[in-house]
Amino acid sequence: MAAKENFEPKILAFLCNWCSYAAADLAGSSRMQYPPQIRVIRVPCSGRIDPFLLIRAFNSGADGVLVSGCHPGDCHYLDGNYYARRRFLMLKELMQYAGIPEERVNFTWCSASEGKRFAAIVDRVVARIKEVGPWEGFDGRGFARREEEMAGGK
Amino acid sequence: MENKYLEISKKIQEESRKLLSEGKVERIIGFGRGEFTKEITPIFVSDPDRADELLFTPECDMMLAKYLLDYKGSKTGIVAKPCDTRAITVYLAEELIKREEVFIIGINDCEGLDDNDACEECGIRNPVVVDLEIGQPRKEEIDPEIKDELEEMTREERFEYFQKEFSRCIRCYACREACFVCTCDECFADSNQPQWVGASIGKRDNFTFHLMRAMHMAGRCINCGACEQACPEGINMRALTKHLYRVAKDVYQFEPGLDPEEKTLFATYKLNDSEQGFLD
Amino acid sequence: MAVLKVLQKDELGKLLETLSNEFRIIAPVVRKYGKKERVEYHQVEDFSEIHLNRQPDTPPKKYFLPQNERLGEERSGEEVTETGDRKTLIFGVRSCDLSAIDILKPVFLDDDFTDTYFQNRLENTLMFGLGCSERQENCFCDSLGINPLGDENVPVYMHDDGERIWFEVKAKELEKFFTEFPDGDPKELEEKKNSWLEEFKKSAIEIGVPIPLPELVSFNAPFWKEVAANCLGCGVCTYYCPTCFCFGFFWEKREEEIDKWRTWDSCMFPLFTKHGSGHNPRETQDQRTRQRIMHKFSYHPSNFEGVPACSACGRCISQCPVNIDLRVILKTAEKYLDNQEGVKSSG
Amino acid sequence: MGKYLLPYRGEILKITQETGSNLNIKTFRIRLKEEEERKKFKFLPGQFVELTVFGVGEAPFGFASSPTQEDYFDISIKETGLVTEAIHNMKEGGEIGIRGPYGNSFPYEEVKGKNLVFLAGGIGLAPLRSLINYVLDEKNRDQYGRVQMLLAFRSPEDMLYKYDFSQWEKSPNTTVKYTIDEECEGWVHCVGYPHELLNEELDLKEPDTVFFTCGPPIMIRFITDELKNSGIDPRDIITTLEMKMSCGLGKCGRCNIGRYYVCKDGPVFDLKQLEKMPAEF
Repeated sequence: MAAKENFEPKILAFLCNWCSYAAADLAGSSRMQYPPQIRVIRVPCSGRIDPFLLIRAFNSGADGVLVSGCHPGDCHYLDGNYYARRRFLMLKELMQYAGIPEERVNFTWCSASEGKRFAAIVDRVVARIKEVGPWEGFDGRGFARREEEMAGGK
Repeated sequence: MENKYLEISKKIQEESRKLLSEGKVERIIGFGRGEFTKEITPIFVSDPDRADELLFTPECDMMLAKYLLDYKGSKTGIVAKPCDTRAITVYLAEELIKREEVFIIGINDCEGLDDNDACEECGIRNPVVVDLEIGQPRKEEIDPEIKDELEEMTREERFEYFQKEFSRCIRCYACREACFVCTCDECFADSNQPQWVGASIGKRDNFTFHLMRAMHMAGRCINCGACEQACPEGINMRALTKHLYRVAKDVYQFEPGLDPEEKTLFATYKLNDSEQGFLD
Repeated sequence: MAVLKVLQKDELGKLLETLSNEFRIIAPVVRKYGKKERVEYHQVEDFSEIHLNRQPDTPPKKYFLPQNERLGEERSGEEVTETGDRKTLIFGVRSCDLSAIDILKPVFLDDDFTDTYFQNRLENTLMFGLGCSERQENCFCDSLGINPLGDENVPVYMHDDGERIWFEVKAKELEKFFTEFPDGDPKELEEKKNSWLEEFKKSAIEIGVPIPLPELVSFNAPFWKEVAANCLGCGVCTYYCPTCFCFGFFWEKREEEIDKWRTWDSCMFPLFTKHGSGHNPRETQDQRTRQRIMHKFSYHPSNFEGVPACSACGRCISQCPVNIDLRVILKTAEKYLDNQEGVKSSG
Repeated sequence: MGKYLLPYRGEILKITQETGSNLNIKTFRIRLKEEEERKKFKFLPGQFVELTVFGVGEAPFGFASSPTQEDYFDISIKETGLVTEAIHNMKEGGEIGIRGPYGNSFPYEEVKGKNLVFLAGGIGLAPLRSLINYVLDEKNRDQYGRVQMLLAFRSPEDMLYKYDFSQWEKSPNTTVKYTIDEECEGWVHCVGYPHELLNEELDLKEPDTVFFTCGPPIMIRFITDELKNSGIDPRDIITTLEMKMSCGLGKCGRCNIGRYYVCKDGPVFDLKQLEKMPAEF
């Protein structure tokens, strides 16, 4: 396993446009330090997140994912995060049962004014993923592929 | 064939001949036997004289409910095990079929199929929704535990177990085609814009396919075992879906296919739904 | 003339030991997965594992046309040809699987586009045939004129009579492996063969349908909807078939390079023929099921001197999740074609 | 050519944006990179090539230029799916994989001395242009009789190869007519579907005439019926079919119509052949 300390995790963060993305902006504009390893994708609502996007993230080089939406009750579209909550819980249960470290899959709620909380969350997520190290891929061999395992001799 | 199943088969044949000759249904989907193989195979009977080909035995492990989707717009009869009726209930809850277009010949007091392990974990022994009952309903309720065979394994051991298990998959998609839940026009596995899962049978693509397939089963799979019966490679298809079944039951007190009026798991929410595992 | 040798069952290990110096040995072995017990071809080191009692569940096709095969780095234009240290010997291949490989040869080795990958594997692979002393689960090779107890173009053909194994060694260069074993009495083997063939005749079924099926009459026949009504549209029959050769491509990133791969594909999947515009010449499942049967019994024979693309091994029947039976489809076609005037059925 | 299933390397010399409408069609001028392969690369009108966008995928496209242009060829591509979108995003000088040429060709030899009629619909003009420019080339023009063309487009913005039109019209013994689906302001040529305008706009009575048509399947069906009804021998009605293809050389099993593989026994067929084939395209 790569040395865990100097490993730079790549984390894909889906932030809901109305709350968490604004919180990220606030954190940035008020100069709060938070680790730069997250790559932010703005989405209209946490309800927009198809669980497959998160599974596919693990095939595209991410070491972990974070989805952050408005607190239940504050959703701009009223119940987007309520629907999302069930999906996230089931997805997390599924991936954890399938053997993927639960630290890699993170969900939270963060409203537009909670810049500090957002920075703290990102710190925690980066620390959690550094803890489990780089994601070796569902085939357990990173992204290099060995031929004979794939070819007919299997 | 023990006399119990002989009687059931006879009753099915009588009722079907009546239904067909009275024109109540245009066809009846049921089980018959192969001419050469003598194996059970789904048959479609619309001529009353062929009603005698219909039968029911503990080998009838195909889920016939899925064929209903091919006959929308006309009245179809179906020989339904209790799990078939649960499948029909999921279809009704998701408005995929109209109740008045289906005439359900339900088998009462199902004792489970011969070599389908899923039956030992099934508590639904009488049809959930039915038009015509065959045999006497089983009185006492049973609620067998849905076993977790991988309970003692650590996370790493489970990961390795699934990698090994799914590496044998040849992506023939028999599991998808046999499963009544899989009704999408274009499956995610066939999409190339975006390409959700690679086309190879390497460990990465196979694991991704099975993970995504299981995620689509959340709150809809009734643990009937049709995927395992169809899989030619003998892969443990139900490990992931059973876990989601247990989670849906414990966390949301939800079991699919029991009440056509009840919305399915992801189609609704409660204000106080659990947030276990979320970062607070 | 073939040299006839006979070995006791326990001498098999010795023979394979000497063979394994020159060949990578692949043979049918038993594997247990969940509640399924299967016989499959695998590379074998411990020869006691070899299980010749029944037809393997999967055909040896994957050693000639693997399900996933790396063609080469897409920019380099260099074809990848596997060069193992030793040639491959597939031990105990029955006549249906042997004739299946013969059906694939003209497809991939025609002169205008020779398939270098298939050719390379064919040249580096040797097969020892094995006769069927009794009919297997759902097979009917004798109804298509395939000899269950012999095959001309295979270097060694074996027969297992329960206690001993007879070897008809036709290839001169392989005789050296058999020198230490006693010769067999050809007449004795002939008697055994005749008694086996008698058994076959008893359970033979009669495939009277004309091959090739008359194209337009069969294509427009009404029975396809009926025989394909319960077909689920999965790919099991085509992936287990020893003569199905349809393929597609996919691209796989590996660090900086991108490899072009070939993979099995199936006419049973809608995407097989779906155009980029969305138009699909085979929209419904009965059209796709018709294509599988018409290709094997009408189109392929019309293009390849009347040889059907089917070796009647019965795997599509045994593995089908809803137990669709190819023999029932052929019988239905025969019944329909019989009462179509102008169609002479050879039955 | 090409190493059986692996492409040769080629480069895009020029990209011309053909249409202004939402039907995005561009023409790519492509040539093989290596010198000696370029010389060996001989194609015929009506054939096709498998183009690979490295890292994305591969798809078949018909030649849109005449073999008389020596060391390059034109391919017109409509943006519809994964590969075509990737090609449309490429720049001049971009690298592209080439496999081919594959398929049979238009019977350019057999129709020598005959009158030719071209009926094109939208991007169906691309494969026909390969034959048109071959026939109208000075070296070959005198070997063919009268040439008539009826080119149908959805709207003026959907027209292709506008830069060829003046040269085609000026060719000897050649008449070119254009039509669009609906009347629109500033349009002087015909209006309506080609199969409706056929009899009035073109002279069908001349004996010894061969008809080439290509376009959306529905248009081909209407035109071939119309021509047959006005007594044209099916052998003289020739079209080129479009099927999903992967290998392009008659092995992968995907593009068959009955016993024929469209990639190897086609894509060019005459109506007599098509009528004997199962209705599966």
